[in-house]
Amino acid sequence: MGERIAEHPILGVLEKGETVTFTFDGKTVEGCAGEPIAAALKAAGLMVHRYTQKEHKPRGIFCAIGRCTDCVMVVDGVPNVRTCITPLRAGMIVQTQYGVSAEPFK
Amino acid sequence: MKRYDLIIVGAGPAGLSAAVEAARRGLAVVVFDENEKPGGQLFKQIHKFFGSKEHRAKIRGFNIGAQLLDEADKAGVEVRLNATVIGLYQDKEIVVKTGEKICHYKGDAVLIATGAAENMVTFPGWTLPGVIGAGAAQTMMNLHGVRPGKRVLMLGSGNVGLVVSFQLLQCGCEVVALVDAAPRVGGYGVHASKVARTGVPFYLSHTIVAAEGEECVTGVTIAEVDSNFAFITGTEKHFDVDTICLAVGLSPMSQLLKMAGCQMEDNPKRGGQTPICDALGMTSVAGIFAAGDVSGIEEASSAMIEGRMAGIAVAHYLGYMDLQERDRELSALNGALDGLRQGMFAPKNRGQVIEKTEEGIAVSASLLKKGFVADDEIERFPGVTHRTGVHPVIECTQNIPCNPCQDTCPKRCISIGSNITSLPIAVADADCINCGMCVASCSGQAIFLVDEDCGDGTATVTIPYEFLPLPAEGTMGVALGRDGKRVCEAAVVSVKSAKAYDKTHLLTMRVPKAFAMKARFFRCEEA
Amino acid sequence: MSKTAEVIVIGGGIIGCAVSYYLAKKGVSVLCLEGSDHIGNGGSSRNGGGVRQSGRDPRELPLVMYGIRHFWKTLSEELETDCEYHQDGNLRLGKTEKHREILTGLTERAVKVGLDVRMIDGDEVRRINPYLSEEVTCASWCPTDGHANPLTTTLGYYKTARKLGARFITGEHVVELKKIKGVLRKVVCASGNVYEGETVVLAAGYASRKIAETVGIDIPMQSAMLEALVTEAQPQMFDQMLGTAEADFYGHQTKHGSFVFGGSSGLEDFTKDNGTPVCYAKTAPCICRGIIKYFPNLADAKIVRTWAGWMDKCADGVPVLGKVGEVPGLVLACGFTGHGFGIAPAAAHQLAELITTGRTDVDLHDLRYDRFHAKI
Amino acid sequence: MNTVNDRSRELAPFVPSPDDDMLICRCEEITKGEIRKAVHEGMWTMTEIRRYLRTGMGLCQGQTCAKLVKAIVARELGVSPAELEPATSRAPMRPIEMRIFANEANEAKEGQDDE
Repeated sequence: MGERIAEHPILGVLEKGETVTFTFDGKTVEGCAGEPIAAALKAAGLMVHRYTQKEHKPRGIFCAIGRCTDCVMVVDGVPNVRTCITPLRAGMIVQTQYGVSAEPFK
Repeated sequence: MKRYDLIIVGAGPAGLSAAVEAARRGLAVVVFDENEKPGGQLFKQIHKFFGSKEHRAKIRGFNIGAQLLDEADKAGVEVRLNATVIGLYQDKEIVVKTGEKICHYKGDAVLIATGAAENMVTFPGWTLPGVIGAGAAQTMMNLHGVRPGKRVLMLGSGNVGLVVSFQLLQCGCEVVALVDAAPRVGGYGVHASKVARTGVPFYLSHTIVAAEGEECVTGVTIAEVDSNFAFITGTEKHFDVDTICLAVGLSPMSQLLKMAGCQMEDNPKRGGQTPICDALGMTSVAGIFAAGDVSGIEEASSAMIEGRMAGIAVAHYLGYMDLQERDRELSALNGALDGLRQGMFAPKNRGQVIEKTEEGIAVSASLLKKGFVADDEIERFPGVTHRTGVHPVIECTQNIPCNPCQDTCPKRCISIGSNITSLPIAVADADCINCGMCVASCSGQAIFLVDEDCGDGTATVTIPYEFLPLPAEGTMGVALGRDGKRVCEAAVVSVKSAKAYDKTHLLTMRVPKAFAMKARFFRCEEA
Repeated sequence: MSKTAEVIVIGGGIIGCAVSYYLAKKGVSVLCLEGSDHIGNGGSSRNGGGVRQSGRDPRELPLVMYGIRHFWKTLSEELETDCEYHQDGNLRLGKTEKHREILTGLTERAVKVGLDVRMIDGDEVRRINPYLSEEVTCASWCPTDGHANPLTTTLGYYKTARKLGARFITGEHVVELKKIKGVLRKVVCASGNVYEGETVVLAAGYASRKIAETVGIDIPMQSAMLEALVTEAQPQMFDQMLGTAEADFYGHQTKHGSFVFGGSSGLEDFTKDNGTPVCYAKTAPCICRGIIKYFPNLADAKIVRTWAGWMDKCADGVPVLGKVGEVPGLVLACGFTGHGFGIAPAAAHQLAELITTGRTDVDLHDLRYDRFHAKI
Repeated sequence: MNTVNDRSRELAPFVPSPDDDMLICRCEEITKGEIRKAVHEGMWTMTEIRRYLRTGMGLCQGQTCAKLVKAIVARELGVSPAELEPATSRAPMRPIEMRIFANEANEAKEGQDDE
């Protein structure tokens, strides 16, 4: 978790939830319970959240506050979940979204 | 249907301030906010605020947020979080999603304080993962404790771009360049200077040609633009970055007001689509009010006052306060708001080029072009004087509404006077006791304590320092100039931390005396 | 610019745009006046997109069947716009015995006019659309029905008409019609502008009533506000158009993947507005509950937008089309009662024929203005 | 207030631009060229552009692209962006699951958090 800020000069050590595991495209990833899924993925170095419907282009975090909806993924089988504002829970199944599903394009 | 005297949408600085004022007058007030945490953007603001005491100056944004929440709680305001307002319908009915259900509420008055949304700018590759809004960067690093990237290019030299650049540096990211298509730095010079002195290069009259990368950002090319914002060929510069951060302005998030049928106007001075309000903040729909960025983009400090005014206006509107009391209170707040709306960055001056300060001093050209005041320009400002012994050097060169330095000095070494935007003056006959309060309380980190001649050929310079790791006494390193370039070797002679300094450490470095007026930052590295 | 044309069309909705198109195609000079700032801003851009014959009154059935046969299949090509027309059938759903009676009656009457439509049971309904819940016990099934995109179709007619030389003026709110020597000639607008034509087509939805009044014509209709909503894009599920026996729920999946559904809260006739049609806080939740009953697995789909629109609800549920004897020069095209989209190409085409040749291919006699009588 | 707007007014001719393939509406993947072309086809208001192209009709409901689209349309029409009215704002302000939208809490009871 090299992207995590261990200690911040102003904010000190951030209180985070307990470390939990979830899966991203079948791989086990660690994150902190309660933080946005997107934060956990970012800390794990993941950039691409989805590929667009028409042009199949990669997208990731853009606004991080639930407005732009670019960071949506398939979470526990439900597509279009805004990962930047959806809290992480242990055991979540997070998948890259292709268009509107977790089914990669042919 | 559940009914409140006042329903407020948005628990940011404006919404919470309004809630406190209204609840203190006996109104039943509820505040809905879609976020998990209240405070709006305040909790992402880790710098000290500008203004004066009444504007909560020199307090860090997130601490102001905590203060407001505490006040709201004591006043009996109901703050509902994770409560997404779905719509504002006829008869001041709002529908709110909380958890797995929706609820309908009506307010005798409704205050919309939904704040702003970030503007965007397009360039090839702008949809690549790694291109993010400045707000996203703040959210990731300051709320979630995750670095937005390793190497970042910032586009936008307004206050957001400058402040977020500094925050990126504080959390350990490298900012490779600060770029703006405009020919001049848009934000406060002091914000720019604290970034520039760490060594971040400013590229004004430059913008992004393209972001590179297949799956995510791997690099970026910028180029100079002419006065028509057209690229000048041959001026391209390439940077290897993993993150491009966009800070190109804000727009009012006024959709709810539009949905409710309030008359709107596109007002460029207010940043976009805003409701047409009367002097009390009431929109064209009776009982619907607006305050804060949603009614015109300004600073959080103004939003707090606007919010308080709206709270008072609503209290009177609903008969909880008589007219005289309202007008008395509003007139005091108007004064405070007016104070904030003065100076070079006042809304009325937006888009204008100001060449001279109120005192008639030519504004630093280097500051506007490169983000720092050049060594040969600094001497003309009234805060920069030379004396024997330790004395404050106040490198505050623009008229901004801010005066904590004047209030904080126990020896009255610094004077601004009654006009809050005046440039601070180093008072000639006052005795500095080297307490450091001015250094720590300057929200712009523009005050240095300098002993120009220690008698042994060296000088000491005390700088504000908000980075980790904190160098220990005795650490050898280099002093950087205002331009962020290496000036000379430096040794840390003292590091002072105090509760009153509020996380701003005072780092004193010893440099050869020739560099007393040049060394303005310290970098721990092998000399 | 000139304020005269052979035909002045009042109303820039799909009827006005399509009439303008078919007239311009015949070389007639047309000037179309739209009261709002946007083309297609009324029911034309707010309806559910049904292109349907089944469930209709036999008086308008021949016209809509004519439209399906002659226009819809080639419309995208003709308008150089993707109208997203799908001809994959319409299921008009029933859950109760009462519904079955309504549907059976509609079906029998339609069959008499020659429409291919039949009653099917719940199992067959689910063979056609496996996502429908067990609550559905019967339906009428019309395989030649379908749906299209009302937004692009309306703007497609506008675009192509404009390209052929039809002139459109938006923000031009008509307040009065004026006869000159016994013949309708002038169209007076709130702006003070006066337009002149030999024929005036009045296709302004419910607003037509007030305009017609100025030449002593009263069209018995009222306005009612209907609401609809759209979901986020979903994986492809089905292509049919759906409706219900009591017409209180309708919708389809669009080419984009989103579902457009409309529905009734039962309060439509009594709604108020603030100058534009506005949603009621209680209607969308009601529509959602309706959808989930029919499609339980859409419960997780997110709604991204809701909207409202007025319909011009005619006293007997079918439009008023054609010339008016009392006012030479006036052609009425209003009162479509919430199902004007699917019939628009045929209605507009036939009115253009009527204006230019005095004849129509489809007999419009049952839809004329003077059909209204007291019940006893 | 409605403004009389003659749609047969001549615009400057459509000239292809090198950045016509720039994506503007991130959700619906609509390019600058498509928007510019639509203006020349007669779509002169933000509402018409949106209905014709789906700009701002995606998951984010135009929160990201509205200002960008407006600037492009204004430029094509030769007017200031401030003169163009933005498309209508519609509920819901954020996407909401149907099952939640359908689930209206009982209003009769005091203490609206109950179920």
